[in-house]
Amino acid sequence: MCIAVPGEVIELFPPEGRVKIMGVETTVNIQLIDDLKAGEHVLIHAGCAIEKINQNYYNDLLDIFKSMVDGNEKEDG
Amino acid sequence: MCIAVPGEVIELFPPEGRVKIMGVETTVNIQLIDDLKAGEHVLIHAGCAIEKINQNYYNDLLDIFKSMVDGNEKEDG
Amino acid sequence: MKDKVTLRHGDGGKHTSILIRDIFHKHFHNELLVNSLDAAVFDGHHGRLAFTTDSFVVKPLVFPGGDIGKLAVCGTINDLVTAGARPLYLSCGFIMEEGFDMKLLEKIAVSMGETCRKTGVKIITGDTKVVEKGSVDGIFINTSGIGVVQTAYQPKSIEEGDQIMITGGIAQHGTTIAVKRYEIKVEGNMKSDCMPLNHILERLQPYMGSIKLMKDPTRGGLATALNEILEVSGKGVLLLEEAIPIVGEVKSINQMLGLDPLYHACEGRMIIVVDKQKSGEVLEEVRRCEGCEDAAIIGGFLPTNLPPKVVMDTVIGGRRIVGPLEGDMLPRIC
Amino acid sequence: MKDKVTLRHGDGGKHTSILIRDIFHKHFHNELLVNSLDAAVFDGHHGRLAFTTDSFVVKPLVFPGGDIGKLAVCGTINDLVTAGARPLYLSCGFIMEEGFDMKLLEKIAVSMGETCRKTGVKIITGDTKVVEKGSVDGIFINTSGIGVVQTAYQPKSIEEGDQIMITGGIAQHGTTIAVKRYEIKVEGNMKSDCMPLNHILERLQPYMGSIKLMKDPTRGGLATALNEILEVSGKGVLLLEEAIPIVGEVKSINQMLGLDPLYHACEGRMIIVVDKQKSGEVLEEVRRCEGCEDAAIIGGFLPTNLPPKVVMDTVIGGRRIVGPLEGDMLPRIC
Amino acid sequence: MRRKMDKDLLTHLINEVNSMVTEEIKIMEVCGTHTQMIAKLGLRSLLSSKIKLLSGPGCPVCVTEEKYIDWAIEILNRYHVTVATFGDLMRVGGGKGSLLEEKGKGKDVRIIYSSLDIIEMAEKNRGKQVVFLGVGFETTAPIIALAMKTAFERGIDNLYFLTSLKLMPPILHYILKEANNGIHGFICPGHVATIKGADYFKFINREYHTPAAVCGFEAIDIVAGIYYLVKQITQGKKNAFQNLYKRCVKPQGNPTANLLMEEVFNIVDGEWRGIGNIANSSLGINEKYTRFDARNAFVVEDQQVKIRTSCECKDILLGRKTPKECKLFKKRCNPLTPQGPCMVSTEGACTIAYRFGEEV
Amino acid sequence: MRRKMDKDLLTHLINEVNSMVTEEIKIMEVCGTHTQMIAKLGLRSLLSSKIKLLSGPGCPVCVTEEKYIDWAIEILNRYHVTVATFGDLMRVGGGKGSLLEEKGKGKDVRIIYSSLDIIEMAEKNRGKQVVFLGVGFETTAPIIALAMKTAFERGIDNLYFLTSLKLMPPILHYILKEANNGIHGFICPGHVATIKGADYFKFINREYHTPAAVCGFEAIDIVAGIYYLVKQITQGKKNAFQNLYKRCVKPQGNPTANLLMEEVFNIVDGEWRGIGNIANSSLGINEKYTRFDARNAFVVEDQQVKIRTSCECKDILLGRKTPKECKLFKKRCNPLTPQGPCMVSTEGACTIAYRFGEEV
Ligand code: SF4
Ligand code: SF4
Ligand SMILES: [Mg+2]
Ligand SMILES: [Mg+2]
Ligand SMILES: [Mg+2]
Ligand SMILES: [Mg+2]
Ligand SMILES: [Mg+2]
Ligand SMILES: [Mg+2]
Ligand SMILES: [Mg+2]
Ligand SMILES: [Mg+2]
Ligand SMILES: [Mg+2]
Ligand SMILES: [Mg+2]
Repeated sequence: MCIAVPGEVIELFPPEGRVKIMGVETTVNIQLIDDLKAGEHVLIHAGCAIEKINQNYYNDLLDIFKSMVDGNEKEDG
Repeated sequence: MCIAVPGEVIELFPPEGRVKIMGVETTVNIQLIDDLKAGEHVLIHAGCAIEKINQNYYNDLLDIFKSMVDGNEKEDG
Repeated sequence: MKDKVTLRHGDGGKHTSILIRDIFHKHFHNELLVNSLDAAVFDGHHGRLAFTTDSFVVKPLVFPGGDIGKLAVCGTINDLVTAGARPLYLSCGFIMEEGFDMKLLEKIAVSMGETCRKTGVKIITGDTKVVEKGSVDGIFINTSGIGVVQTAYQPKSIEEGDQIMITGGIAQHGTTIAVKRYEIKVEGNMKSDCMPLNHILERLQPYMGSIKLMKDPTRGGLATALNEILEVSGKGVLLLEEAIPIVGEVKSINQMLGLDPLYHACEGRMIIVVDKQKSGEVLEEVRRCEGCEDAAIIGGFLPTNLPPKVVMDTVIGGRRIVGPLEGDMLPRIC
Repeated sequence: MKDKVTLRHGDGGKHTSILIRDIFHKHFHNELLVNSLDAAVFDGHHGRLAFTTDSFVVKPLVFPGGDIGKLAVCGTINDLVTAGARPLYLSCGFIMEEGFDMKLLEKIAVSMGETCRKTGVKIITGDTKVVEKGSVDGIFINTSGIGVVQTAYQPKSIEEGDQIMITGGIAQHGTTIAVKRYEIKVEGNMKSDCMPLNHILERLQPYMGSIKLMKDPTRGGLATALNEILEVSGKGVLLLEEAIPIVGEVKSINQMLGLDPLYHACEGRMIIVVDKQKSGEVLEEVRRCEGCEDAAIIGGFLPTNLPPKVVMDTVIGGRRIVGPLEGDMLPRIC
Repeated sequence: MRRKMDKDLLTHLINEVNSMVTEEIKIMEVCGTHTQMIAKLGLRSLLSSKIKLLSGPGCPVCVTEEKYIDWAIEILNRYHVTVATFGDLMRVGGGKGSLLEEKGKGKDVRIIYSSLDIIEMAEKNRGKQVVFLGVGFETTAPIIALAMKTAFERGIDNLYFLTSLKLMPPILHYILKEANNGIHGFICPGHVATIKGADYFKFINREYHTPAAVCGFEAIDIVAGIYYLVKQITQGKKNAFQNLYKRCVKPQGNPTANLLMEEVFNIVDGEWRGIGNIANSSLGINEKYTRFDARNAFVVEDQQVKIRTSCECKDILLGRKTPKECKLFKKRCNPLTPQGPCMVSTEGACTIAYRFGEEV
Repeated sequence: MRRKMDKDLLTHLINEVNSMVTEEIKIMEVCGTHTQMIAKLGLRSLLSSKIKLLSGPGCPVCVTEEKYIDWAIEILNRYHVTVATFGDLMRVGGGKGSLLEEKGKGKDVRIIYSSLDIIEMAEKNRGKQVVFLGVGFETTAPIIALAMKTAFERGIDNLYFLTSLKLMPPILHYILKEANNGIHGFICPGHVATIKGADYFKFINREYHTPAAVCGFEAIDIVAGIYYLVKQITQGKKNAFQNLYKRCVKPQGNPTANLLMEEVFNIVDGEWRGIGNIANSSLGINEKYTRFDARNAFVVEDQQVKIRTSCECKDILLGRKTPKECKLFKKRCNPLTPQGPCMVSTEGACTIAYRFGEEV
């Protein structure tokens, strides 16, 4: 229901910032994110960064699977 | 400076009247003409009849010429 | 079919296919069209081919004597005819405003189809675009046409004494449109002369050797067309005002509006330049064509020693220049 | 020349002549055009001819990778090419809004002229209409085209196993236009793929016997074009998502806008259906053409016993239907 | 049949004229419609080269001051209005361009044929202000007066008139007062006379001892006028005057029309393009109708327009020169790039000379 | 390289899933973007036919009430406004037609991509009122809140918001409360969770004892979610919950975004198309920002819209049926002639089922 794309922050000029999304650059609002730094990745929805993306992109997911396959997964949170 | 065309009055419905101008019919204002009757001819300028036309169309003109050629023309009016 | 054309009808997807099938293929039906993909393919011809294009932007879309569809087919047919070509195939490109009335579109398509059937011409390839409301005023139609140049015809060098013929009364189309456009409230037997001219070509087959040039006096009217011929021929033209066929209503309305019929578009008339010797026969032949009963010889070409201008001997025997259209024709009261 | 196009430039009189001479004849110059009157006349051909038309209404008029003029010439050239025809002659009909920028018109004419010279195609007949302010949004161009069908080519019946090739990355044109139209503020190496394809045809000459069908996926994009091919062939199509060439930027922007690249217009790409045996050679040949380095075989035809649909094997190995465009492509955030 | 008779008569009269004239005779036709008819008929080509037909200041569009067009354009630019005009005015340039150009920029400019149509237009578009550009001479003025009176009576409150209505006698006095005007006779405008009466022009012969004739607009009317004038001139009858358009023109004109004009208008000074200010040569709007006056209703800046200097329109309008005597004629000045008002209007003397030629 | 690894992993996971499942398992993905991704990937064709993926009420366009569209159309018809909207809403019909049709009639409807663009639009068009149609779920709401706050701070007075912002938990409660909902597991919307936090969805397992996972939108995210859920379901772990989208989703979500929403909005009842009124399922505009509320600023009649009855959207949105189970699907109901909201939006479950097929 909410298309969002990941982008890398190139430059900050609050309340906006420049992000790179798979080869294209665009300007997004960054007011919803605290302490954003260039080089970090953000999730962008409707022209607005809505959250930072953890740099260890798939690791959490893969870890979970590893643990599941190992049979010792646990409920989250 | 003032294009005007002659037309024959077909029908009257004051303040307008229907006129026939060389095969086409149109409606014109007739408020500038007193005592207009169907069958009479009028001079039409900018959608308005501005004067009746004397039925003896060319006669006055031809008369004048006849008199001129005869050498006995006189100043008008 | 919906009652209005929508943007979807022009998106190249399903709606477009439906529109093409239900309106265009229905009324323009022929094998080449129905089987065409990106282009239509037809058998080539030995001889010379003629190719022409025109876009039609007339307002109003429907007028006494025709509509934009009939005009679009006739216009291109007539341009081919003036090149001495038998019209064979047309392309047809529609550009419509979203919200355009589907019934009116069909009416237009019907009159295109009718004109095609009447003339044996086929629309074999087409294109449909629908643009946003406000991006176009209603509908514009482009037709392009291909014809086979009749072997006996090629434009010839014009010589002194060659006669100029017009195939019917002038200025009917332009006057009809002006009346509608400026909402002049006149009534009378006024209608556009819009008409396909290919039957004339067929009839003139035996005289092709004597016909020097043909031209349809559309935009800019007779005066502009003759000036264009002048540019090609380099020879002066002498017109006879009294000989120019024009119906009373057309004369009358132009007088009222302060417009000059010589500059009004004809859409079913052709200027034929013909060798003087054959001009009588050709005139007789032309007059036998439907709609050409008023055809007349209206002038001829002057010797090269005279200045290359279009001049006219007026009704009172005076002579004056008839230049090309310069500036628009606007109704005047002064 | 004045700096704006005025109604007078379309009245068929002197202004029209000046415009034609100073812009169109100047940039499209060739003997046939300059000598044409109502129609252009050219030598016919023995073989089969292809005829096509398209109107171009693209907004914006100038976009990264081209402009409406280049598009108008390429579009018609490409439709001829897909019919296996060597494009020879174009007609060109302009409809302009009064007040249209004369410099922009010249820029458009320049790119039409350049594309013509590059491809050896000639614009031999034209038409210019100027309509009142508000009657058209800027400029629309219609081009119609005639080409000679290459003797070795004719569409063939498509059989199971026939391969589907695309001559380059998809969706570049449509995506570029969407970015401009919706004023999406992105920067990147995005440009339209707008390009004439006649050089491909020349190179493929030796393989014409193995080429079953050609089609340019313009409006409606690859998906719609394949569905049209499906309708003609009656045979199911299997696409391989991973094989479809698409540049990262195009992918990225479409993800952002919630649009599907399979439905975006290409204006310099061609789908080629080719016999499996020769598909490798043909691919190599195509890839040697300028601008076709990314050409790829993206799928093939399925046996007749399978339902006649376009299906796609997805990147994860799933299979799904790829239908034609239904409804417009609008940027989404949900 | 009528035509045949006419043509014989015409030929006869023209031959008579040519045989009468021995020295150069200058005849001015004041009305642009006469000018146009003369050109359309190719009359000059039939007349002896000793007869010079001069075109006077009788094209209302030619003499409409630049400022007037600028006012109209300013109103269009500053207010949300429809401007309605006769087609004649569309092409005429002021200092700021023409109405045709404004229409080209998307402004709401509409061409109408009858001044009474504006009543309908105003009534149908109550939400918008309609400004009617009323230009013309005495022929058109009563029709504009009628429109204004009708609007008044119907209580229409969204209609305004920007008028530039000119009167004939003052400009003729101006021409005739000039010592060396060299004009031997006048063809008076038949349609002005239809309204104002033939007597309206008698000052020409009475005060200035120059023959004059009121003429209609058909070939026979004009040729008869020339015949009459040449005859009087060659016979030295300087006080001759004749109404040759009696089928329409009464000695006192149309009384209803004149009363109407008096009710709506008063006589004021007027600015003539290329000529300047002439006292009592124009019609202003009376107090009773002042609320219809666009110049009161809309505030526009009054800017000075530089008048082109190389154009000889003034001399042409005043009968001192013919278009061909202007150095710019058919060169830099043509209908595509008009350098003066006489080349702008289709009724301008220079346009007519350009379009119809004179000798071939 | 990444892709190769992914594909191997995917294939492995899918095989595992298919080997685990013995009885029919129904998994609902709530988010339309998940629905779309599943269809685009052709995932169903790879999964055992025993796994039913159901599409929940997570297409904001599908659940936007007819009345809302009618309000927008009424405002367009009665006032001189620009309506700005995400492209999503253009095709959706109310009782009076769609915005696309209104645009087709010449109304000023503009598509924007970012809700923040409307600030610029309002500032650039001070003379016109701009009405922004703000629809969406918790992901979009803070961005609309941010736009409203910015407009407030900048004192923009020509911008209004017509909002239809919906909340996830109430509709999920509605579905889960139904005794025979038959849904075995939930794929929770990753982007709603990004804002609201993973914990926002824990009521699913805690209150309803149904396994749930917060998932991202790539193939691996979705397949992982299905793998996780099927594993829990087959192992009878009814209280299982997992955040599989940790790279974006924190337990408590984005605090800045949540504070902003609290400042601008309050929780009110909401109308869901095809479903009806659900308590506390929608966001209303707070008093401080009430002057931006288009429903206050513009007076429109509130008309009742007849809801079509033969469409089975309600059952589809609530997970009771799949599109193919509707009698109208692919027959009378298709994207050219949609019979229900699920076929109108490109994100509607029926549209997606129609476009992408499921098995071939
Ligand atoms: S020709 Fe042109 S410049 Fe000369 S007087 Fe006439 S309008 Fe003026
Ligand atoms: S297929 Fe159409 S009618 Fe059936 S549920 Fe879906 S939207 Fe409603
Ligand atoms: Mg094509
Ligand atoms: Mg043509
Ligand atoms: Mg033509
Ligand atoms: Mg096409
Ligand atoms: Mg329009
Ligand atoms: Mg022609
Ligand atoms: Mg085509
Ligand atoms: Mg094409
Ligand atoms: Mg043309
Ligand atoms: Mg426009």
